[in-house]
Amino acid sequence: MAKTDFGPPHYSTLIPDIIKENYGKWLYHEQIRPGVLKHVSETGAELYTVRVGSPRLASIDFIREICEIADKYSKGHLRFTSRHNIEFLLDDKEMVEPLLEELARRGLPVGGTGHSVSNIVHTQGWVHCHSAATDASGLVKSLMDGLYDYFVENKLPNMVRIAVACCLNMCGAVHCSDIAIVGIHRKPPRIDHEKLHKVCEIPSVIQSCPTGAIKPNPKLKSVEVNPDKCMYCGNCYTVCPAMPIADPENDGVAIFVGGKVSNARTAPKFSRLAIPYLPNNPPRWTETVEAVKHLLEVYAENALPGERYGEWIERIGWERFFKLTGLPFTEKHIDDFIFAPTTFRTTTQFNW
Amino acid sequence: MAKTDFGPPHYSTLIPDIIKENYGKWLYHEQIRPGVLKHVSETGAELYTVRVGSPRLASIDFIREICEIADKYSKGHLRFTSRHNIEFLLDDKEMVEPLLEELARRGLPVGGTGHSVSNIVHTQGWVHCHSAATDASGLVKSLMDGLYDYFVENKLPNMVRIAVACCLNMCGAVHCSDIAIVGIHRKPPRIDHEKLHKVCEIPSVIQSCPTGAIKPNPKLKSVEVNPDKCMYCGNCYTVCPAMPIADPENDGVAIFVGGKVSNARTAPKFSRLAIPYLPNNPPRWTETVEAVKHLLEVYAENALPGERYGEWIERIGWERFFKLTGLPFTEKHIDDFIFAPTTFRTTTQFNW
Amino acid sequence: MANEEKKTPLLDQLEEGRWPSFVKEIKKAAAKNKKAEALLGQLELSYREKKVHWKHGGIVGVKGYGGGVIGRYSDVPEQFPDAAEFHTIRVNQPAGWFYTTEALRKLCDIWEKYGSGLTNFHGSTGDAILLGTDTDKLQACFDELAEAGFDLGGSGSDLRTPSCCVGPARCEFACFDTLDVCHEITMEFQNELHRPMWPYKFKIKIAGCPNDCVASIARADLSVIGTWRDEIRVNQEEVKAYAEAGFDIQGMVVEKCPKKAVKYNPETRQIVIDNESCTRCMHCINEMPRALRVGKEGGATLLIGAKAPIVKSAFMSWVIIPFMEMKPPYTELKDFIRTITDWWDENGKTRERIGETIYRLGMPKFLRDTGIKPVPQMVTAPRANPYYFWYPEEVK
Amino acid sequence: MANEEKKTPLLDQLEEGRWPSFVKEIKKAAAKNKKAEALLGQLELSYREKKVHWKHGGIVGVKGYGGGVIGRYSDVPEQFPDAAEFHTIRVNQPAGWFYTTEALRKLCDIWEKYGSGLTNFHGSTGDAILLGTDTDKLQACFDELAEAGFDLGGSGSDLRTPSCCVGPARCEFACFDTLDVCHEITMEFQNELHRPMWPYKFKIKIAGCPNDCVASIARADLSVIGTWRDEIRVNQEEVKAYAEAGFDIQGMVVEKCPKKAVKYNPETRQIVIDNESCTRCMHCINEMPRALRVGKEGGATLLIGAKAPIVKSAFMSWVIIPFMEMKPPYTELKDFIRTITDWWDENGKTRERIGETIYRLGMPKFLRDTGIKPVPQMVTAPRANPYYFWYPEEVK
Repeated sequence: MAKTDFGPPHYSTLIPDIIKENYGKWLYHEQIRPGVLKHVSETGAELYTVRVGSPRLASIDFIREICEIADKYSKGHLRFTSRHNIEFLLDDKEMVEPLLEELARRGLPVGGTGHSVSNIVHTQGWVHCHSAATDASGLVKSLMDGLYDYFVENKLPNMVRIAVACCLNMCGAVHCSDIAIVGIHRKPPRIDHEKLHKVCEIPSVIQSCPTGAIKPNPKLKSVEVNPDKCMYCGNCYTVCPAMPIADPENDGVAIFVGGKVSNARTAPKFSRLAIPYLPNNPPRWTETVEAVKHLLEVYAENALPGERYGEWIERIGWERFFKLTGLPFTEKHIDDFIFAPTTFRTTTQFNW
Repeated sequence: MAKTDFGPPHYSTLIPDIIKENYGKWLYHEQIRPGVLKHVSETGAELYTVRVGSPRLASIDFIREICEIADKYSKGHLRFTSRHNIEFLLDDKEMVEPLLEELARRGLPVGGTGHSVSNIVHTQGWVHCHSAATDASGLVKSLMDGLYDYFVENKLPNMVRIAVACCLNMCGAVHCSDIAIVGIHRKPPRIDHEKLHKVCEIPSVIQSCPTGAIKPNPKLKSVEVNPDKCMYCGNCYTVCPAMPIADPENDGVAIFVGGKVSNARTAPKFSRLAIPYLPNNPPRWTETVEAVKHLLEVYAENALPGERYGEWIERIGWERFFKLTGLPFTEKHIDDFIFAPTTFRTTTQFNW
Repeated sequence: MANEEKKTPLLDQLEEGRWPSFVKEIKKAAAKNKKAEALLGQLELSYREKKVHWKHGGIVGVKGYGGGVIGRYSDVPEQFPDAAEFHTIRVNQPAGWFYTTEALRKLCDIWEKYGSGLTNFHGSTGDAILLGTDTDKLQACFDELAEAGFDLGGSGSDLRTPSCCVGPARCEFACFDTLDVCHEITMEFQNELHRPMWPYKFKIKIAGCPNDCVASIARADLSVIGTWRDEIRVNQEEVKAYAEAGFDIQGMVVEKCPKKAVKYNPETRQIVIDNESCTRCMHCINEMPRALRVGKEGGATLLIGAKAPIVKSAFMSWVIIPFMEMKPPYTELKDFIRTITDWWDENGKTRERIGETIYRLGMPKFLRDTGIKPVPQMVTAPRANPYYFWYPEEVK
Repeated sequence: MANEEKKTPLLDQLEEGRWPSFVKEIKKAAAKNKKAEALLGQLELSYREKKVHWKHGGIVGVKGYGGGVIGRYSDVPEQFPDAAEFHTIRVNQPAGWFYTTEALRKLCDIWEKYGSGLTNFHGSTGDAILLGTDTDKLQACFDELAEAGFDLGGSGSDLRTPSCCVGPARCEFACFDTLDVCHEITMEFQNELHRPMWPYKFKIKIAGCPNDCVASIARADLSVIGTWRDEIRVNQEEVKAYAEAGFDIQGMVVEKCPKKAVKYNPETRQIVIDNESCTRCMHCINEMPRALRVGKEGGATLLIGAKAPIVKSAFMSWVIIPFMEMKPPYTELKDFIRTITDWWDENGKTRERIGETIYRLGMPKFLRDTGIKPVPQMVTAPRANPYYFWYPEEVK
């Protein structure tokens, strides 16, 4: 009988000595340059962290390559961040420059700290998910190529967190990101009436619909979708494979902006709709990359130092956001779901 | 055939000459003393307004009495405000003092301007409404006796608008008042099954329930109320007299605070639950009067100059409001209706 | 009468105190009128029993009208036969609630003749309220009111009597002529006002500036609130005068401006307003009315959908037209009212206010159906969910 | 292999550019592994057709576990037989995502033997993700992982693998030991983590301070976020140093404090913090980490209910316990997790996250059932509607 439920390795067996010795004793930190942090302990110890962007979808060759680097510069220790970055943890300041040189030689980008665009949190997309309305890896690769300078430099008013979700399930904190890109469908699912009653539980299918658009069709032992109520979330497909919704002609992405998770200064915020639709244009998603760059540039030009994306918009108002970005404001931007009235402007206070 | 649809008298036939002459030409105003305003026109004309509290429920004797005053001091002209105050409109400064003396002799309170408690907007209550859970006139009379000094003086950080509604229909802007007192029931309606199908439309009854607590009872040609879902709004009684809900033992009032309608400085705000229940205690509603006085006093002591009730609470936070007032915070204060999640604290920012 | 009075020990306690007493008022009327006397008795009973004693109203009215009269019946008519019927007449108030004593006395005389002698100046809809008469007196009472120039207000599922603030008649903040708009709209929609035919009530309230002294944003299905498109007018001499009088311009105005749009130079004693950032909240103007005035290019912001909590929660009205000129004959406003009430009439369920109909069917559908242009001013923020619709013509 | 590569003209374009290329990674794996090669081909097909080519997963797994493996099948197996089965293994990451190269190489060796050679470090749940293997290799793969000390993470309707920020291992802001809490909770709830038996998934994320670097407030059904009950520690010498270095304390700290709780005296170059008004938003500490530190009396605020938009909208988690001490063995936290998940297990519908169950049944009922004390910190404001319940014992 194989052993079970033994849990993950204990972190204490994996952290470097300098961390063991200074655990809980850190006094302050500073960014020496983009991608390089220095943490100083009460004991006087100094820890240097070098942050490196990864492609997220990595081969074991890549993992072995970073192990090789870690053996050479950080005594065989490293960690990952919640945004798929690799961090080399150095107790020797002298090793920082040689490490940076080696990373540059190997083409690995150093950055993602301070007022930068960090690595993009994303989902599996066409690489490994059945409900993807767009690819995630290709879109993110294209985006990060376009935003490379924002990763390796600190030239924004504050950090900008970007996330990509390949469908409305929005795995990852996509709904609270400075810029969020979400794969969307735009037509109701097709129903395979022959197959449906064999592979799906009809009550679960009906319950899966946020807008009550699905009704039973007892005659066919199947269901019907009301096209006037369906807003293509794909949740029915998630619970019932007989309701495919993927549509190469009409699928694409939407862009939401202004979210954050941090409680720093202002409360966490949801991302809100900026661009309702851009086409899926693999392999380079040119329209999407350009749109995100534009959104970043307008923010960089107009926000005050220290303002997060959503804080900037809240200060100037969404009416000026749409004016400054030149994006059209449409009926689609106006909420019509459960909490819609709480987004309506119940005051005469606004800008022209 | 009687004439119809001729509409109200034209205001131009009812306004005093000084207003006719300076219509749209007013330059600025100031409060000379509580209850007395001076408006200055581009033409140099000066209009003096003396504001007087009324009992709202007034006999024609009372109306004739104020007509007599108006004839004597304001050339037979007067107006009413949206808060049931009477305003005498004087074009002669010299008449102000004599008018004030006459009003004092007659026991009519002058005030309600500036940083005061103005007259209370209220509903009919037991005097003339079929769905009243409390009386309004008696409650308001008791309140205004208790708050008299706040009407005739300016001793608050800003104006305080109080409203009373005798049931959850909340006629009047009760839901956006600095302090709102609302008559409430606390037990589900009783159903007169014999009578119901004769006098009520069952689908309307079912639809009238905000929480879906009413179901048809086809056997009795009547309806059933789910006591776990009913929150005693009384809307079913409004559409169906066979579902009486009035209950002398359990009816009473709730107090909401912090609302406003003005767009000045901050956006309009809803009033929010402070005290879930106080008993109906006619004729003087002592507990309610004491509670409102206490709410006013805590505000007067703690708010900054110029802060409306709700602005004060927003600055200090509701957690401190409950601490300062000593009011208990209960599960009833936490919303569980449609927009509840938008009131939940989705941040770690709060005070202990 | 003396005996009657002793019968109201609870209400008698409300004759005391400094605030004018409604009980004294009822007693004054009761001294001359049996209906008022019966009301006094029934109210005392309510105070004793802590319970209301009115029943649902039946349909009562006057010829040619569907509304304007609220039927009210006692549920203890055997005890108070004179209060068995106790109907209310809603009298459409003049715009701005201005009266001559002559007009008021006429109302009093008519009400002395036909009713209890009790009134509200005014009810919360805005009408003058005549409280307590019998079914068989309604027509004659109305005929005399008509003779005196007073028409009925709204009640039931109709346009309720529009009301407005004092506006240009006495307020320097008025951005348009609220009284004229109120009167014109009232006259234009007499049929909708007097003949209930909509899903539910519809209120219009008209405020001359964002201070909104008629609470339109809380109460009106259509709120018409004054605003301006140009710049706040500044009289720097008067700014100086405020400063010299010791008024704390920095603390009370600059620091409280929600958009940080006011700058004050304590040396020159002048202020500068960034009108592009200003959201016209009135704060600085309210604080310094002698120095600051609303802009010259006045008009109104239209907001839609306010209502009390029942059924779907209280709503405040929200921006639907950021700016509309308010020039006679107000054709644009009248057309707009027709457009939105037609849509609601077609789409609303019984007892559903327009705000609830829009909530149920969605602002996007409402805008699409009515042809109103979506603008960011309608919302404080765009949707946070990705649940929006695509129409067949938008997709392949 | 040369022929295969020419077959991916679209993906080849993603080998260009400065950012590390996932296509290069797939190709590296494909050079040694047929499953990776098949993936490359199928992905090119998706790029050509703009369409995903994976099917819903069947139930696959390893002995003794209900979750931890995600079944994945190609919908074009005839074209890419080696991708016909392409299951994912979720490996429970060590707290804080710390590794030795020795541990990582072990994972690589095992995955070279049993899988495609493709991985994610890490997936968005926190686990290390091993992408692409066959059903018949799962058990052997797991056995070797177990041998190497690596257990499976969560999937399906179970406790998902808890994750935490770097905490006291490398951050001066940590208000408690996030790594220890994460590890202890993971160990305590191994059964719930490995055997789906709840209405839906349940995520726990643990952040050491309100900066919330693991996005717990957006993503976790239970967010454990560090905070403190005492005062911000101020080092006035370092404040002076910031001022001398030209840092704009007034502009960047004082004026941006959301509660106006920081005062700075430019003459003495000292700051004073009003800790009663402070809501511990981290802003001043983030700006001046050398001068300001979180309080000594650390612990956590617990928040409940976050989730993505489907079904009822996205929720952020909200305060449920304003302050809990975080001291080993974390009994209070463990009991709390049992209390809330028991309630949800009893009351939740299938595929309903705990936040949605609470929304459907109401916070008052949830609090009443679980015995959690209502406190004002749970809300930003009390209810605006008068729709609250009274229980039989509260009325007559």
